[in-house]
Amino acid sequence: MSISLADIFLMIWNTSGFAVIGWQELVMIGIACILIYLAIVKQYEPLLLLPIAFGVLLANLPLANLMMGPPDDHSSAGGLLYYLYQGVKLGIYPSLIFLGIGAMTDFGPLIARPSSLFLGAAAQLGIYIAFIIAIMLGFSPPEAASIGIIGGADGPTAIFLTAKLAPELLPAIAIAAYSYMALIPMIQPPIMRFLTSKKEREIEMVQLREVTKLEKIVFPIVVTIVVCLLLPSVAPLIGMLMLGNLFRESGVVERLNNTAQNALINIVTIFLGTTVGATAVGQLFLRPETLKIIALGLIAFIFSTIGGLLLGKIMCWVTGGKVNPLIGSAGVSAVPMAARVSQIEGQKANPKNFLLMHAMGPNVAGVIGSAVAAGFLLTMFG
Amino acid sequence: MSISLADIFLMIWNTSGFAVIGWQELVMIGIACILIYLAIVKQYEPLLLLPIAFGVLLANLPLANLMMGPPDDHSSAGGLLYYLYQGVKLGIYPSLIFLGIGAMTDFGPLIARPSSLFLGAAAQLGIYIAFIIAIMLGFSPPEAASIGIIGGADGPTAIFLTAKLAPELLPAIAIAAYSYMALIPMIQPPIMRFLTSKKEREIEMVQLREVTKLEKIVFPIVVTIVVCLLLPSVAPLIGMLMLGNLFRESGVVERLNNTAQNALINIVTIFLGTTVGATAVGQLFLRPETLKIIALGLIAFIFSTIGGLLLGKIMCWVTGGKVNPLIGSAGVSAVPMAARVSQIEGQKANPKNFLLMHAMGPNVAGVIGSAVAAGFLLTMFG
Amino acid sequence: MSISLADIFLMIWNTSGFAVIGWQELVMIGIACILIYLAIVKQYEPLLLLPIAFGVLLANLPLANLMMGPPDDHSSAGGLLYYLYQGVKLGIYPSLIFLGIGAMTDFGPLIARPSSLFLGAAAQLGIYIAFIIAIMLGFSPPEAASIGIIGGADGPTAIFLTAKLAPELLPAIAIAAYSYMALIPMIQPPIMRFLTSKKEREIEMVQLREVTKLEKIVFPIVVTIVVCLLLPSVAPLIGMLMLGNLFRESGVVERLNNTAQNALINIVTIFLGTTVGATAVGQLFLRPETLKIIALGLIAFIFSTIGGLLLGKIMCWVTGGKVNPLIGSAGVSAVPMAARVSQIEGQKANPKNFLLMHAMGPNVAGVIGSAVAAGFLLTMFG
Amino acid sequence: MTLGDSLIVSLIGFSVVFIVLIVLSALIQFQSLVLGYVARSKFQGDRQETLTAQVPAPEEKALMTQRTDTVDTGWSAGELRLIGVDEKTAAMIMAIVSHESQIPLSELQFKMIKAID
Amino acid sequence: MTLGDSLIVSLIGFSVVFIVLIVLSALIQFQSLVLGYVARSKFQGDRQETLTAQVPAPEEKALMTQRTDTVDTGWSAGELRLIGVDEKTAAMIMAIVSHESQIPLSELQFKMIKAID
Amino acid sequence: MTLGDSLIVSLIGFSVVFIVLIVLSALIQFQSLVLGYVARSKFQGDRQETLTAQVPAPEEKALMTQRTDTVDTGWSAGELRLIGVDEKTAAMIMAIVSHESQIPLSELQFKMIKAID
Ligand code: NA
Ligand code: NA
Ligand code: NA
Repeated sequence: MSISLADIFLMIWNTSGFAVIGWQELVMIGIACILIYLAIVKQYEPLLLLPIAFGVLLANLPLANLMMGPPDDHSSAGGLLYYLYQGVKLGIYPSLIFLGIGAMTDFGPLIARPSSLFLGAAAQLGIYIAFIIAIMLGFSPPEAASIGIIGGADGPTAIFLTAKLAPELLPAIAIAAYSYMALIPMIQPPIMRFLTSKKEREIEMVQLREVTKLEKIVFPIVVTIVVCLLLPSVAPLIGMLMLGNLFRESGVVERLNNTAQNALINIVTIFLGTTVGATAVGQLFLRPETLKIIALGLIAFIFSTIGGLLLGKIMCWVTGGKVNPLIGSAGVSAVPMAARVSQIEGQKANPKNFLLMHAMGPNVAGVIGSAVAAGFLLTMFG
Repeated sequence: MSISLADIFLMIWNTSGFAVIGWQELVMIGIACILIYLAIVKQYEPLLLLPIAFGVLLANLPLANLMMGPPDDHSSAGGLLYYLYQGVKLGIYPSLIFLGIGAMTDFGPLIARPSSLFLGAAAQLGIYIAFIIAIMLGFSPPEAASIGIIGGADGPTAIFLTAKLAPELLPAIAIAAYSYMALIPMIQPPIMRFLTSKKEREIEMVQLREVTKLEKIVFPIVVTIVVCLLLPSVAPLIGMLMLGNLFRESGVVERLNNTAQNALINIVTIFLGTTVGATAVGQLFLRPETLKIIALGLIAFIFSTIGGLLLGKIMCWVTGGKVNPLIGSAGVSAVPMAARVSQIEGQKANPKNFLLMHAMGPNVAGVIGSAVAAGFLLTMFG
Repeated sequence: MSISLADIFLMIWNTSGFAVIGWQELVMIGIACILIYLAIVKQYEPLLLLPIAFGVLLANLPLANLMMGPPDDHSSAGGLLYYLYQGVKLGIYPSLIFLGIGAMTDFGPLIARPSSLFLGAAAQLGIYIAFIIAIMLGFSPPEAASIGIIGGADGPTAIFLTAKLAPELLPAIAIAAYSYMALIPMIQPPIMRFLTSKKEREIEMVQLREVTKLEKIVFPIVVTIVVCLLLPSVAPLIGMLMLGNLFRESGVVERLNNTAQNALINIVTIFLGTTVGATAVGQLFLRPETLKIIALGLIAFIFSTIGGLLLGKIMCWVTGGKVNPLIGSAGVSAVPMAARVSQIEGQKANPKNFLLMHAMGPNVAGVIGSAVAAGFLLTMFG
Repeated sequence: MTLGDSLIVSLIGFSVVFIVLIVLSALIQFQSLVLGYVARSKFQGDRQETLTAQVPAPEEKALMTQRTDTVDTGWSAGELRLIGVDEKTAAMIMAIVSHESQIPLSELQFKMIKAID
Repeated sequence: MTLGDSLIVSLIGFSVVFIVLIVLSALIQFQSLVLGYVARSKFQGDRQETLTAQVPAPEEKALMTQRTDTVDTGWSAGELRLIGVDEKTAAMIMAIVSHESQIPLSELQFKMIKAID
Repeated sequence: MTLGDSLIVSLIGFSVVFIVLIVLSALIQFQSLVLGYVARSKFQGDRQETLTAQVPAPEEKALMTQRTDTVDTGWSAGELRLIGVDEKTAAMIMAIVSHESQIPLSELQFKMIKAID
């Protein structure tokens, strides 16, 4: 084998990314930098948006091939992110994140006022509105379902469903979902003020009743049995969410509870975020469809907020003014951001108004609600 | 594609678990709830019994298919627990749990009195008694070996062996092993009182000698070399147990020691417990064999206790009354529950009697003992 | 099936390691014990050398087959370490370790004085010197490249490259790399004193300028884009190093930062160390090649040190004596050992001399430098 | 898929969510009713019994302490025990601090919450 | 497999466990004999030597502190150093608390163990 | 591969390392120049703005504390704030202690560094 200087320089040039970089990659690198800016400076859900953004960056550096599978004969290894991505593709990571979320979540406010669940159901409205419009815009049913789930305002659920129904839309949907979740404090307040009267917003709610430890322990078991029997396809999400919650409430497995909500969820978040971002290669991402998805995502968030508020108004009317409709918008999930928005808006109308605890009920109900919606869509189009 | 309302309702009903749930699933869900009750309220080894119980629950929700593998052409993903179960099937999880246990275990009392190892050997008697009876009852040799290992009173070892020899018996054996380990304070005392005289139980033992740091560091290396050379099939268990112990005793890798006994073992425990439980599908579990296994497990525990106590009595007699035979029953493993039972029984007979440290020697020796027994059985029937 | 006592004893003997142990295994067990001694008592990079040493021990216990793959029909499971080794083989572990290292590393001193990067480049000299000599000694180009990378003084990089180019040399190269890194305080000082005058060593350097948080945040993004575009094959290493650093510097993902530099890196270190060691089976390791590799590794370290020092002298001369050439040797990487050696040697010459912060720049630059060198070699011979 | 089909699917899908969550809501109310009576007396009795049967005094105490801690840290409905500060304000402050610092509430320890204005 | 076969297998299996553990026991006793003499002087000397050779004073101190901590936390045979309280009671209490709280002993810090009765 | 080839490969390889790191060095210097002016005013302003827009007062304070902590713990170039002790000695001691104890500097808290000699 004889090597000349020219050969080597040529080889280096040929293997450099500069030789083959196209406008799509450049645009995507720019988008990655914007997302990093939003994650760090604007603090838009940084725990996921930062890894996602870095994944976008890595996936669009030409020739790095981090997402490329091994050759068919497995004679050499595939790319790093290809292997880490298997946990997304097989639906493992979202379930493990739900395990950690379950361990972090207190369902006490929901148990204290079970009618919160109605609000958590109503605030899934945007899922279906976005689904219908997406169908009208020509998306296939599985694609439309994945786009609709953005309105669930729940990241792991959206990733779980999209990875199964329309993996080619994964980056757009994940980025839209986490961005809009971060934008909840900007998206919801105008709608809340438009749909409710000052009088409604001023309503102070009675303090929630005490919830016993036993109720909290029985809750995850009952939810698992009932929901997974009614809708088996949602078992990986609801089952893990409730297992995590049982770790938390049982009080006898503090080690597991602690690991589920720290080391395990953090490791999985790093892998999930980076590889979901890495599915955003330029040719696939820079299509008109992506803009449509982003627009549809916003519509979904808006209609979910509207759905929750409208049922909140109905419940206010039915209970003779005991329910502040502002807690309805918290039903979109986006825990705990949406509940805090309810708190802030309530306090603006009435400085003595403290809705946070009351909004946490619909807020965590919204997590169950969007998982159920995802289960239905998976059953239909999976 | 045309969809009518009736079609959709039919589809939902067909995909609901209620449509196909049978009596076996209902019984299993009931068993899962009982196990959860035992884990939380009675605190029966909750770190493993709670995940196992929840796994039983999840596996018996019809149509959720959490343990189903992917189709042969891998066109869609398998169930969540199917993937997590691979670590059990391939024998990885029990070894990693042993790594963590090694990092948590102080072999000092064993090094201070090496004769503890005799008691740790004698207290494996129940393994072989149960094996013989299982053969008589018509179990195949690999099945009988797996049933016998319940008498080792060591969960990871039992799971390791059963996953290789008789995976269809895994849930029954795992549940029996952990339940009886939790029941040690009820199973052992009557036998201890029956087999020993009050005088024997009153014996106070001389304080253990000092063990140097160097002895503790050399110990895991010597054990690894000798045991794995004598019985190579036990290397995954003893090797990892001793690596963890070397992390602990070396004092130079505190980071690894800490992670082995926290994040790593906890993550693996969650995966192992849930998926071992999830192997308990109704049709396989609700057979007469399961009742036989549970009965044989109790016999195994009883005879292991007897084995340890009898050798304890012999050592008491040989040493002219220097050894309290109560420490023999601690040789079954079930660390540190069995050692505490020795302590409590000793103190009942003689309030000035403190056997805990003396019982820890046989107690940790029992872990090595059951691993060696498992290695032998694997060599014979693997 | 009929079994006689003799049959069983024969079976036991046949399955015992003593029956088949050869001189190679005995020698390897001895080497493992020496490495354990060096790790614990001499504290030679114990975090990796201890797991490596124990892996050597486990892999040379005959018949334990911990590194054996499953049979082709997957009818039974492979060895424990075989599965854990896949993370090395596929290049996953070194990248994840770089993620943790990135989260632990402060590139501030490098940003404050970017010329440090020249020293981090010069101190890769040994890689190429060792490569040339290895070619002369008859090693194949991929083998020579893997041997050369020892001179990068960076463990994960050496393992990453060798696992891809010459996996059969992995244990020798990994052990050499980590041993020489631990021996830096013995290898470097004589060279440093030989190549520099007392006057040079006495030079005090001006304090580094302040580095803003913004510069630190932009740094990992710029490095990722530029380096991975220039040399795509280095993306798995540099990409993860910089992602970890971005976790650290962004300040908005403290959870991920913490997990990357604790639980995740520790778990991966345990798996990587043990399995890299386990590739050292006697027949492969006990060849003259291994001695050659160890000798070449020392040569590589020496010439890398020389390369850094010589450029340090040039920079001293160019800047009119503002740069103390002793910080050049820190460019080999071996963070932070090499920087401390610069500090100690500087203080010996001039008790008021504090070079540590100044040496940290070249030190972390050396990590980037060896990753770039590895990327080049992978492009050439991968 | 036609617009009509998508409307039908959506209607059914939205109904499914409501049905499942209404069923859940009913079950929780039922559960609370049943457990409400049994809970405090029976459950705690059971537990203490198990403990006394199994373990000597010192450990029981350690156990109790541990358990109380767990109970106190959640900010759920009725478990907030606040001293010297308005309950609602404290709850809000704690939730916000927890969210912003990315530390679950169960891991935060508030020694004192003092009004500034 | 016949009953006779199973008896033979069991006998052999039980013997294997005894043989392996007896061999281990003998080796540990042998190891303790050998190391007993060398240990304290040689090992510690070696270690200190390495340290002084490699590192300046301040770090040595940090190292020593760290190492002592590790040594003190285990509750093995002779390393328990108890002040003002019966050794055996303390050991028992610590082990029990450790087990019940699921915290390894090395991570528990006992500031004071006081008899109540 | 001949000796000549290996020499060429090495020359190119070494050049590649230099080229990449020199490019990096230039970019960092350029970045520092650009950011140097913008940084302090613009960046911090931006951030504070976002905060005030989004959140009420108490949380902002918690945030600030957290952020300051992060900034203070690194021992990078100019962020060391030392009181009552020689800067360079302190830096060295901290780095050494951090290395030896295997605790990243950001997790170590030095309450006081006192000279012994
Ligand atoms: Na939702
Ligand atoms: Na045992
Ligand atoms: Na280097």
